[in-house]
Amino acid sequence: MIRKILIANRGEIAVRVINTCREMGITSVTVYSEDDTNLPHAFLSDEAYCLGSGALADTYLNQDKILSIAGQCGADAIHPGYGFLSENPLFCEKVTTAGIAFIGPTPESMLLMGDKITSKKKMAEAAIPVIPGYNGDNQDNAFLMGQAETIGFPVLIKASGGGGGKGMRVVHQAADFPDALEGAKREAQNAFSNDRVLIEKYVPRSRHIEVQVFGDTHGNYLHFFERECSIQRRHQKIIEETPSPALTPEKRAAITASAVEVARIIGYVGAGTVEFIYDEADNFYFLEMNTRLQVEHPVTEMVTGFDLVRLQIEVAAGEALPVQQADIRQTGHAIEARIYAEDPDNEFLPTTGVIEQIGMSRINGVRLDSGFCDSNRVTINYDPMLAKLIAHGMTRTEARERLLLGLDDIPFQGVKTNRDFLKRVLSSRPFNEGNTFTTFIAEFGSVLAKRDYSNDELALIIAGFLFYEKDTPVSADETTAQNAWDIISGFRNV
Amino acid sequence: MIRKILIANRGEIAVRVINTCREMGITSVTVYSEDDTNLPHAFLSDEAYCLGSGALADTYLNQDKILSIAGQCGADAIHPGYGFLSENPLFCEKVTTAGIAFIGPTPESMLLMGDKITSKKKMAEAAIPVIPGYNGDNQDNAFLMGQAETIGFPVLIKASGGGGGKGMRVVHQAADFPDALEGAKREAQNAFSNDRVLIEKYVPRSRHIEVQVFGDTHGNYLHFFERECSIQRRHQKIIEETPSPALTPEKRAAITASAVEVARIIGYVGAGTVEFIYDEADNFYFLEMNTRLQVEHPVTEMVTGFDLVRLQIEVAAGEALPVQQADIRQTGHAIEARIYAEDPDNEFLPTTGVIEQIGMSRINGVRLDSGFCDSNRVTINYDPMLAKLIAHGMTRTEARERLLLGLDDIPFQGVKTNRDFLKRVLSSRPFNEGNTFTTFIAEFGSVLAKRDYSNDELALIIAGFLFYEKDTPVSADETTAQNAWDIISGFRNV
Amino acid sequence: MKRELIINGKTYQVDAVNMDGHELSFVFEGKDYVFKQRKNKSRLVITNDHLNHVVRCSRTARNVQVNIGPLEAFVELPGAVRAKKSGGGSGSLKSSMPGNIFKIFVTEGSLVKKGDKILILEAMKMEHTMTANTDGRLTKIFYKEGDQVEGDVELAAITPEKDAE
Amino acid sequence: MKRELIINGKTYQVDAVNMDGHELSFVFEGKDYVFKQRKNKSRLVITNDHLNHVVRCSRTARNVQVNIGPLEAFVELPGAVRAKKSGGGSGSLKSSMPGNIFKIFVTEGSLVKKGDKILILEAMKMEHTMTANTDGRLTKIFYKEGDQVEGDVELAAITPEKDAE
Repeated sequence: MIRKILIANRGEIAVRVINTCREMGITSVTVYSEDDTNLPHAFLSDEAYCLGSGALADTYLNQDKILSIAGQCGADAIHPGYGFLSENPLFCEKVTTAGIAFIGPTPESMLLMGDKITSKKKMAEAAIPVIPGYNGDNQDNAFLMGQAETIGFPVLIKASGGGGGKGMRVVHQAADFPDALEGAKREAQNAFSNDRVLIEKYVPRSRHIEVQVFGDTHGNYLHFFERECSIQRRHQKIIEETPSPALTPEKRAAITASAVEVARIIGYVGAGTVEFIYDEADNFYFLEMNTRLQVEHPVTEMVTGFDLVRLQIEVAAGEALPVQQADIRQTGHAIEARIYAEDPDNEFLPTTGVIEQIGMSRINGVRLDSGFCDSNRVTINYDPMLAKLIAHGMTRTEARERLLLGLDDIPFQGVKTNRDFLKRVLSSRPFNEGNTFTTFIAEFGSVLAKRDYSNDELALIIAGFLFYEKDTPVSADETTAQNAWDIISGFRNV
Repeated sequence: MIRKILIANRGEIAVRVINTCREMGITSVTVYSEDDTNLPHAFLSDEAYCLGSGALADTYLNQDKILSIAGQCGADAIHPGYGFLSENPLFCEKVTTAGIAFIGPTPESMLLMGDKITSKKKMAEAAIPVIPGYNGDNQDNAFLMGQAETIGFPVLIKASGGGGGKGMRVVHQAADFPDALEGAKREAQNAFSNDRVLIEKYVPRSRHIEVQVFGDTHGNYLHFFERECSIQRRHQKIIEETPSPALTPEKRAAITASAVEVARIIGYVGAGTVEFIYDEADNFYFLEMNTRLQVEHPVTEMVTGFDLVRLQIEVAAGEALPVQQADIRQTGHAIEARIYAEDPDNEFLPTTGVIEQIGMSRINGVRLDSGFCDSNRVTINYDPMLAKLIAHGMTRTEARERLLLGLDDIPFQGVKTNRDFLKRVLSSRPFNEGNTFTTFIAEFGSVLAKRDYSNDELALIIAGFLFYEKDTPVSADETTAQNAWDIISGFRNV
Repeated sequence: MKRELIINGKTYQVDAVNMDGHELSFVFEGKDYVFKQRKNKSRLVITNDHLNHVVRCSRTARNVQVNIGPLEAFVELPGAVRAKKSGGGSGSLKSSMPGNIFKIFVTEGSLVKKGDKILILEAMKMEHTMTANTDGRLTKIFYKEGDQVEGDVELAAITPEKDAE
Repeated sequence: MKRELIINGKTYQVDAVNMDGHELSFVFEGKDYVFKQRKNKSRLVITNDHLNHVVRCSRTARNVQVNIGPLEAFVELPGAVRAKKSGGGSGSLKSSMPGNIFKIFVTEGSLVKKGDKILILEAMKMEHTMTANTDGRLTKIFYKEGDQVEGDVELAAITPEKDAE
């Protein structure tokens, strides 16, 4: 029985876990860096400990500090969220050695799936289709170049040790390979403290389809259907949905069966996601398995009705999965949009600032998972994802329309975000038609361009501004601009 | 095709209809009394018209004014919400005569079901079980007394013309009958401009179970399963749920079939609710049919996934119901709690004030339908219902726990409400066990008593108050109290 | 510093109240308490040891409403307390709710018995009959039919009399 | 009154602006507009004819962000406009995002060609390489490796030269 959980993460995923703890009557304990003192995860939990300030290695990645807090507060389990320490087998081992349950798979599963080499080998042996590529120990630049030529361009360079688009490069011709390799290795080193990369065949027009699986310690393996996450920028997902508009019932049965087989082969325990590349000829290839909860898990929750964090906790407590495969059904359709602090009109580069007004949606079937609340500061020190808005409807069209309206309701004022860009994607014809490939944004760039406002729309904006200005005099000559900035900065240390 | 809807109502139901209009791309037009200028229904719609001030007859019940606004703005349909003009056959006729679609049934259905006399007669003829009672034209006090004695005490006196607990009295013995009759008639006259009453057998320990039905103009009749609404105070529902914990699959099939039969017999068009009394021996009796959307419709929406307002609009546009009976399923469980401005510790009498902070829930599967927003004033001129909080879960327990947490998240500060009482009901053992009869509150009064706080809890409250007081000096000597009151009152006319 | 607070209608003594910057300490029912404050704009979070408590307070005419998780309390304002204490005596009839005086049954000066109907209040289309809370003489009615009143205000005064029969 | 407003980077003229209590009128692109205000605490609703528009505005360092239903606009503050105009010339290299100066490839005084790598900015564990936007001499680098910078600030100055080859 788990009574107290330390959540070793921050932002929206920490809040997500707090919420389920609250529903289950479990005491939640969070940790926060000094920068994050005013973020919701620092105060919505039952109990919170400050990790001090400094680099990630000193705060959210500081294994010893986190373990010592877990001991101090008497936590009987640790939830690692995603990212950070969630796929670190050493940390997982330290946790279990300390007599604390780790809410996630075994270190063996992490090790196997964390390095893409052995995982693909093992999957190929078990007759799961895999993508051609080189996953070897030899990391010599010239050798890797040779491997790329053997596989045939275009190829994808990927960090062995991580995800999230960091340390990843598409290379279309041999001449670009050396620079791309160098950049990928450096990013990989910074992000994951491991510069090892793998090379694989790049399938230009493909879909990213993944399957949510679950295992328990009683030998049960279930799937909770697929998610399609093809809409990506910089190899990072921005819109995810379930069901996939590409799958027929037969293909759905095949891909979910493959995913459950992957979990079974490795005796997987907890929540995991098996990712596939799905090409235009309806072939699918095993890509990798993420041994943790995914960012996009809410679409699965809305369509199946299950709380995946609750299931994670129950499995970690040694309970059997409380459901049979036949009881898990897809009802309606759900789409998630990730709100990033970034500027789509400036190569999607990150932005910073103080969130003045998030807003809130009144549309039914809409869920906001946010790591921030009003007057929080967004800095360059952490991931630029601010929140996720997820909409459920009886049909894909209804979910899409609800998500579009929901996005209008949450302007996240104060920081430039990708919100308007997400709306352009969701209201585009190719998205509407399910013409969703990982090349979507490049392919349909012209369709996604910002439209100009009409004169009547501009007049409305002008009127809104002038009324606002009447009650809140605004100007930005050197002095007042400086003052305004000071006031804003002041929040940081309050 | 309906492109513009005038919503002839206020508060949460007007906002509810606005939301679906928004999803369907239909222009919403609202009307508001001067008192209601700052309420959400006055500004969340696309277009709004002031009805002036004065009695209800001059504002929300002013048929001519509303019809003239509908003409002025070019509405092609009117949604009456519930209450007000929603069950007024004359208004319905005026609307259709003006060439505007009325989103509701025909005047004939309203007339039939609006007067409880003919409706029960008709149902009895069609072999639908009805409750024994007197529904005649003879309204002579002595004659009614005689009827009550024939039926046998306890009896229920009810206004023929309306609902909501107004003009309703339970009478346990003949001696109390004259006073009760007089009070019921006077309340009925005030509320519905019609003092006609009916007498029926009062079944002391019974459940209130109702079935959501829908008809269209193509001869299709569907049900969307049942709702149990047994938890009532002053004959008014405060907690509703679906599925009913009392129904076996066989009983569910029987009661829903009866309800569909009622709709079919009268050729019903649109959304309607067939109410039954369900006794301890599992017999059910037709009580009445409400020819409009019900307050508690959201629980049905959450469990079936259908937007009932959307279906109402589609049916009013002449479309066939877009679904077959077999496609309508109950998934999980939903419970609604009605937040009233009233004092449960003072006989549930109404309260007034300014809502300073509503709050908002972070719990998944929780929906707030509110007619108010922060800094709105609650007056004695309208119904004391402020909002409804509805929670959905995979099981009744999950829905109940989510609703309890959700209620903690929305304190509705500034006005005394029944929120804490609702929590006591929801967390009581009899409710948990589904021991839900209309006598619930009287029967389990001792279980529902407010508990005292522990010293540690009091210390926390003291600390919260002292920190608040530090930044916001508070005192209420004659002068400042008067000032505070003035400040609050001032909002009214802003 | 000592404080007397009326919380949900009951009076409590708080001793050794000391506010030092963001730290508050006091003694309550013989136990020491220390709380710290973490405030950002209008949001108030207080902690004791490492326990988080989000505090929401709103001022109404007579109270400060305090909500902390599932706890809800109405803390009376010092002035309001005094005003209440100086209010009408045991024979006074106070409005049960805000509303309109719909009907008055008795006239000033008449004798009434406990339980006699004095008047009907009406609010939100609902009636509430107010009855005499003691035997006595109805010395004063402060309102007339049609008047609108707040909740908990004195509507009429009844003076108990020996010969009230 | 005339007003010049820069909305989403474009400059617009607004004529005959007149604010009379809760009523605003102006002429825009030859058309007359009249709006009324309905304000309650921090909520701003404006109407023209009977059409409702809920307006949300927030001030950032350089803009007022205006959201009205699906419309989003950044209206530049008058002072910020001037500051921008007086900013660096065509050969200046501005930060593409807020971040840390991770690496600098060139030294002050050296000749660069358009497209040459100047430095790498790093934010949120992501690198962005900044390249020269013109041929010329790198006359000044305003920061050193490890410095943290805001977005859109001048990092380096490049002076175009005739002999820059």
